[in-house]
Amino acid sequence: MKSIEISPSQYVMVIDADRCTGCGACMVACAIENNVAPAHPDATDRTGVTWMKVVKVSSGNNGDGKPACYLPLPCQQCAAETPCVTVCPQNAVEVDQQTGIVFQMSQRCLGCRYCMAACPYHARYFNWWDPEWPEGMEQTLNPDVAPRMRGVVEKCNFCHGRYQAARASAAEHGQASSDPVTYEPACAQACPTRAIKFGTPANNEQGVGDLVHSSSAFRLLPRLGTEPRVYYLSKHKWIRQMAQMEKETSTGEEVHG
Amino acid sequence: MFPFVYDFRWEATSLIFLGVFFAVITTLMMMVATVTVRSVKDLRTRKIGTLRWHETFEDLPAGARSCRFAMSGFAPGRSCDNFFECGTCAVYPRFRSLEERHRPEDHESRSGHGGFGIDEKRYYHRGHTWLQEEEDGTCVIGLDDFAARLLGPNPTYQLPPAGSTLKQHQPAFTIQTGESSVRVVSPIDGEVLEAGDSTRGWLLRIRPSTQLPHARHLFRAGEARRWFQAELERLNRLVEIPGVGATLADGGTPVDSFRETRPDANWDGILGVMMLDV
Amino acid sequence: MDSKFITRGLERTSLRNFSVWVLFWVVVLGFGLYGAYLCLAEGLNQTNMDNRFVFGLWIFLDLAIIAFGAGAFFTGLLLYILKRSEFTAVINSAVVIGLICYSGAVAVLAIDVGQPLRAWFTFWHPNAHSMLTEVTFCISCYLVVLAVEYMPILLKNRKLKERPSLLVFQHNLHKVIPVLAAIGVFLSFFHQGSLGGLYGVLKGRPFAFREGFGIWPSTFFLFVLSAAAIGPSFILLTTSLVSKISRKKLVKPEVLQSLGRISGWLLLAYVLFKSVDTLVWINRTSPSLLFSPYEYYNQESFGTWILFAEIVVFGLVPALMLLTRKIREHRGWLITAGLLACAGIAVNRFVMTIQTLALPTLPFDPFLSYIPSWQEIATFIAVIAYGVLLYSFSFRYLTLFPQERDLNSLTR
Amino acid sequence: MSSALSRRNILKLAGGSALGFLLSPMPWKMLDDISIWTQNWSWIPKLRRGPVTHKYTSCTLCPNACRVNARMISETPVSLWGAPDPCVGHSYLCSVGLAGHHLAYHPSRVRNAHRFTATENGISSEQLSVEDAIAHIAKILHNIHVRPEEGEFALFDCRPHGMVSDIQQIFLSHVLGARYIVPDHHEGRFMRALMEMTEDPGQSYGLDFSRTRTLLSFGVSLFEGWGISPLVVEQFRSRREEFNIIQIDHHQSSSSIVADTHIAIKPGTEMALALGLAHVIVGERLYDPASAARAVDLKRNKPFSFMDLTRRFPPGRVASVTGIPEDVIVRTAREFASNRPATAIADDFAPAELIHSVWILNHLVGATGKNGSVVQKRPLPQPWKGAHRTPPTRLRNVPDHSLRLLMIDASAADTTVSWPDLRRKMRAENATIVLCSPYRPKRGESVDYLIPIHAPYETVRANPSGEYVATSAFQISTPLWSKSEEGCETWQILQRVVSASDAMTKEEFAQLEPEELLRLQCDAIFNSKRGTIHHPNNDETIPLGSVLSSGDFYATLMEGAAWSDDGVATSTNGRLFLMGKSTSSAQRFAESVLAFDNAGIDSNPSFPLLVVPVGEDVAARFGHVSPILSKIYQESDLKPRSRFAYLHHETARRFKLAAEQRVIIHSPHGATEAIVRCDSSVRPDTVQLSVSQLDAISPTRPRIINSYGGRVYTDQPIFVRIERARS
Repeated sequence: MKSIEISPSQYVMVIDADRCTGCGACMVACAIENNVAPAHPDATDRTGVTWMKVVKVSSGNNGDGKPACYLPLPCQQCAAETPCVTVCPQNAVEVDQQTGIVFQMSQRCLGCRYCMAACPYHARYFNWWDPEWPEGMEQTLNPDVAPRMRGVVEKCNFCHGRYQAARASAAEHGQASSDPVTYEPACAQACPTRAIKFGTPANNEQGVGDLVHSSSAFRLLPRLGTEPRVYYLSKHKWIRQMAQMEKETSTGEEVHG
Repeated sequence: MFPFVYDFRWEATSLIFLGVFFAVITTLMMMVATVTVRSVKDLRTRKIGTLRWHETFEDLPAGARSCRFAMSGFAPGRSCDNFFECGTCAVYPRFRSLEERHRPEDHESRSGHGGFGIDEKRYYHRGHTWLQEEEDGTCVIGLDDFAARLLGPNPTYQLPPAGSTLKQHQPAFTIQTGESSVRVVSPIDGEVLEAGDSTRGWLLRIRPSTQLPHARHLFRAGEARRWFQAELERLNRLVEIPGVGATLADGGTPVDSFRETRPDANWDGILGVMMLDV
Repeated sequence: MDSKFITRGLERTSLRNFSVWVLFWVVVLGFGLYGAYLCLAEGLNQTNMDNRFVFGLWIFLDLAIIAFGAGAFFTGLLLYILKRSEFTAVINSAVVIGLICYSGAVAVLAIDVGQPLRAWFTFWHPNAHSMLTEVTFCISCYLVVLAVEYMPILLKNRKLKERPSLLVFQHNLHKVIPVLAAIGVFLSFFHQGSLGGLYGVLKGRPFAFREGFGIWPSTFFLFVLSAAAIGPSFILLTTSLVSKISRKKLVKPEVLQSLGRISGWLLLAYVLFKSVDTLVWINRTSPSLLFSPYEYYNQESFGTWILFAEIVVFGLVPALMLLTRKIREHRGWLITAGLLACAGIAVNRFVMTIQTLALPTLPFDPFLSYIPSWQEIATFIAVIAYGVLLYSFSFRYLTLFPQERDLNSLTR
Repeated sequence: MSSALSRRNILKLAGGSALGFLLSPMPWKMLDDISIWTQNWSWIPKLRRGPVTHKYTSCTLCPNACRVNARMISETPVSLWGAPDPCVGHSYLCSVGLAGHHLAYHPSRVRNAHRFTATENGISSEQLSVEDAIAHIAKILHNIHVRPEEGEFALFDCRPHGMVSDIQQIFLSHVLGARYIVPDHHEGRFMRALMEMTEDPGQSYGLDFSRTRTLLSFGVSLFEGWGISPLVVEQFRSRREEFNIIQIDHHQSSSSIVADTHIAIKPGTEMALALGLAHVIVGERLYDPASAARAVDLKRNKPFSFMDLTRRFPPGRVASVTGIPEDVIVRTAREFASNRPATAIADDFAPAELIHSVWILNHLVGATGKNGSVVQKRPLPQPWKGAHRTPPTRLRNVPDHSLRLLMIDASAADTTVSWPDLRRKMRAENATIVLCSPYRPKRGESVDYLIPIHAPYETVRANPSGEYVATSAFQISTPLWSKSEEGCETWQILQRVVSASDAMTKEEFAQLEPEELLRLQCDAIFNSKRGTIHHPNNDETIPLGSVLSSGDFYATLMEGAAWSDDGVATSTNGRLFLMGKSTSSAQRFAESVLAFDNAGIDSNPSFPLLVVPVGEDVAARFGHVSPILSKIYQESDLKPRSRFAYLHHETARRFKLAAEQRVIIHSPHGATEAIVRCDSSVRPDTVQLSVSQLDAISPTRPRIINSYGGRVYTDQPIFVRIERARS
């Protein structure tokens, strides 16, 4: 059921579930990089904004020596029939054909949240509150990413700000705008155990080109045909089966995340 | 949305979709436009009177619109769809000839019926007015007994001045009684010569623009009787009048004023519905 | 007092009673509007929706009342295009109800989106592939159509028609109503369908996803059919309710019965198609996505009973009731059947919206629950109050039921 | 005027104007403006522009002193990242460190001195200048000086570490009767325990995992918090395959999830397991002969002989005590002893006997004194070598109600002080507590004066590396903002207070500036002529000898370079004392083991469940961290939450409880409320509770190993029963 239909010049992310310690550094780095505001006092795990969200999945049984694991869940950047693109009533979601990044134009979003209903990975987040930073902290915002306002949807875009910075400097070095540039999203940079790899299979940065073909590689809900650009690695059978909805072993899981 | 708007998608789906949308919008706008234009034209061409009569006719309850031949039993349950213009009615001649063949007695005079004086010299109109031809060729218009009983004692009349023209089925004058006022439609086209009052037995003297015998939409004699009967039944459906049941049965004298008998009824409504002013 | 405004020959309750009634509903409306205001001013954090339960009470409300409002287009279809003249008796009421339902739905949608001021972006940058775009366009167009259709009814008011200009306008407008009805049918067909498509296309929600024909999932057609089926029933219900409250005979019983009969046939057809669709979904669509349909129903809150209720209790049963002459001619049973039918569609819309969102998609997701906040409920109530008020005024000062004058005496 | 103002005309006018309006450009302009307006709300912060620069410094939030690469936009940090750092040996930041630059803007940050006075309706605070505050405090100190019977003056150092603590001790030694108080528990206890078991007392030790093949962790949080974890993570990241982690843990912590093997153990029986493993190793002669030879008391029979003790813990018995299958115990022992270099570790706050037993294991497999395991190191060269210092007093050893004036140095962002304990030490009436902190006191912290000090990265700070690193290292945490005037360092406030009151017996470095202090430290290192300097800019390492002057050295450090000591050849012939060097310590150990042996851990039938304490969102609740950590602690369920009680499904079924149900948890000491969460990773005979719930049900205050690690220890096991709360 594994079909790699992703153009090798587009970016993929490979997350090693066996290396994730659930420390949450990626979540914090992501929020800082992309100017996501700290939570409103009333926000919960269901109303917060976490482009990158790490969840703890436990197998319920003693899944071959690994009873539980952590799964970091960024936007899966679906390559085929991207669910959020077709449903948006006003073309506020676009797929960059060159990079394959699914980009949310929050400035055009009217907040109907249809895309969130459409997303099988629940990787999209709605701004239930106005973004607010403590007095003075707004000075430390990242100048490369525009903050969003209340009432719009936002999500991970593989640190598009960083991509554009990389693209700009590449142009300065006379690189053609067609060939992919090398950069690393904040979560990958922050991960203490290097569980997150990022790059294009063509250039095989951080070995992603080989990893996506490795026997322990899998993707979430492959049967939906969305061809996610985020791959996961695990040596543990139950994790792979659970993620791909091959039910037999993955009974009675529960999650905190 | 428009080709020149940023990020317009030149793809079939988009074009079809927007095409349909704009088609709908244009149709809607064109319709509203035509309606407005027509209305302005109508207002200009002063057809407003006829138009109002047509609207009124449409608004009449079904019971008020039954065909005269329905009453005579030749076209049971038939209701008029020609605004009471029997003169131009397609079915009129056929039923008329039938009637004359089978009901000759309809056309001989009778003293009256059910206490309603029916004068065979008079022509009766569905608005509860009568017309009577004088020797000098002019006509006088009055209210029939039924109307009198509906209106009750001493109503006040606002009659048009001499010289004003009357149009058939269009308001001729207004009667005020109690808190309610009702417009009485003219039975025929013509010109007002003189305004009378209740004491002289008639309300308007007019010069009709057609001879009465040719005014087919008016009732005479037996037909009028049947009509009165129908009207009584209709009134009775609106409000139960004690004694009227008997009247219908044996032709005894009904009460002088319906109002007194049933003060609890909505007489304004009844007046409007009975006298074609809704 | 205001009798000069009431159509002659109609008997209405005293102004005092009416004012009391109106006052009550105005107070309710005020409360509701306050809740709605909070959602607009403070933002949607006032609701109990969240990133996983992105839609709630409001979307359910929209889908339901738009289905109920379908009576307007369907009666129009019967009367003006299929020339079933007996339905003149209810067309006016149907139009008013349609207007209420659609304007209410649009109002709620405007509160439901996070950035109402950008609502027009949908028109500016439309995405023709999105069902929601279709819905937005069609509903807003149809709302205009309904407003125009409401015009002649309004202008027939006793005082208004005194003005010659309004009279002729109304007169000419009345002539083109059939065209409007045709447009209405066209638009309704599409947006009722698209409302179904809204969830049917969501491959990411295997519980709602359906295969279909061309770009339209089967729910598209099911929604059209169910809406058409439910429209007459809802008119039947409202008419009976109004005549109960106003203690008047409004239409001849035959009219209601033939409404019921039509509703019955369509409902039967709907139930058949729905069953087929469900079977296909259970045996092919869902398994092909590796989602076992039986797991949808092993949640404590939503068992298979809901499926049974939707298709049999609130579907097949009322359909058969409405198709049995004996039951139809008994007023009480007729209304019961109508109620069941409406409930059935409500359940269907509930399942499509709320249950779909409650069910997990990712294998490690929990089953979610959601209880609307008081602000959401208030907004819901505001729509109802608004509807009651608009209908009350229309009923008092306009002629919604032409047959009423022939069926009632004019005694107080 | 012929045309009267009729309604018709008005209508005409209205209609006309409406039409005209539509045809005018106005409505379209309005649409445009609205769209623009809705796209930049006025209250959405504007982004600052400016040149991007990078600045190297080091993180002072915990003793690990991680190297930091700060991304600066026009002299303001916008993000912090880990930088390669051979001294500490890793190059990443934890979630808290990543947001360190937010701390200057923490919501509870204060910029002025405050005086708090208790009134009938709560506590009222009044602002005053730092000078006035110091004057007030000086007066009190003066009174103490004149009338000692009034009570004592003391400084409470929340994190005794490095040079600043050192100078504070020296300084206090010149203030008559002044105490220097340190917390009951802090880092390094595990390493210091080694002193009791090795020969040469002068040496201190560090951990070097660079070659370790097997790591046997007795419930240490390997991937979070400080202490050992950065060293572990570095190996995990660079050579994960040959780095075999065995985690012994009573619940499925993040460490046990990621470890190669997770051995689920009954809480409180870790020592039995350690001795059980020793039993197997000795019994099967798996120990390293060299170190066996060094271990003086391995065989020889003495009072409380080692053999006697281990003989009491055969695998079978240990299995029944710990709830671990016998074969697992044996297999683990063999793996640990054979797959070497191997190291066993325990937490600083683990029971003393457990730490001791763990060291025994290390001795047996020859970890001690072996490169790639437990290595010797030299301490950081210190200025003022011979200077007289006030000896530190642990908080629990301070006599109750003895303190008249207490100054608290809360410059470490993570400090978790037991406020009730502090209060108990203060005199009943007119006692004064002075809090030196960048932040407003939290609820329940009743202080009299608050004097603002610098937040992290606001001033230059000495930043020696932690206890565990293999070789001593030193960095300077250089400020990220151009020096802000208000606020200074605790020891400076101390100086000003003391010199303002004439309590000082000896005028010495009275008015030192932080820079001068650092220069002194740099001189000390420079004069030692040892070690190397690593510079992040060009990522190259040069010997200290090649630096010309102490000034240059200081300048390089200010640029973000780090100094690290040379490794020392660890002596492999020093004797080892498995039972402890002194008879007293051997006796203490033996007794505690025997005590455990006799008692075991009993469960009371009316309180059937054993509490597994976890440290949920400790950082967010007890320390000061960036509000952005809400992503972890509030906006996701990643960490255990304080309001939940985590149960295994079976346990829930056994007590007829359902998920999301409100329950009351009773212990012999009290009760607390919680919501049930089912989690198959919790042991069936335990309930997992967060530390903030423990206060109500535990007889003694639980110890938090460090805020970010989230490890919690209780002095004795807590047994509870759970009942459904009636609503």
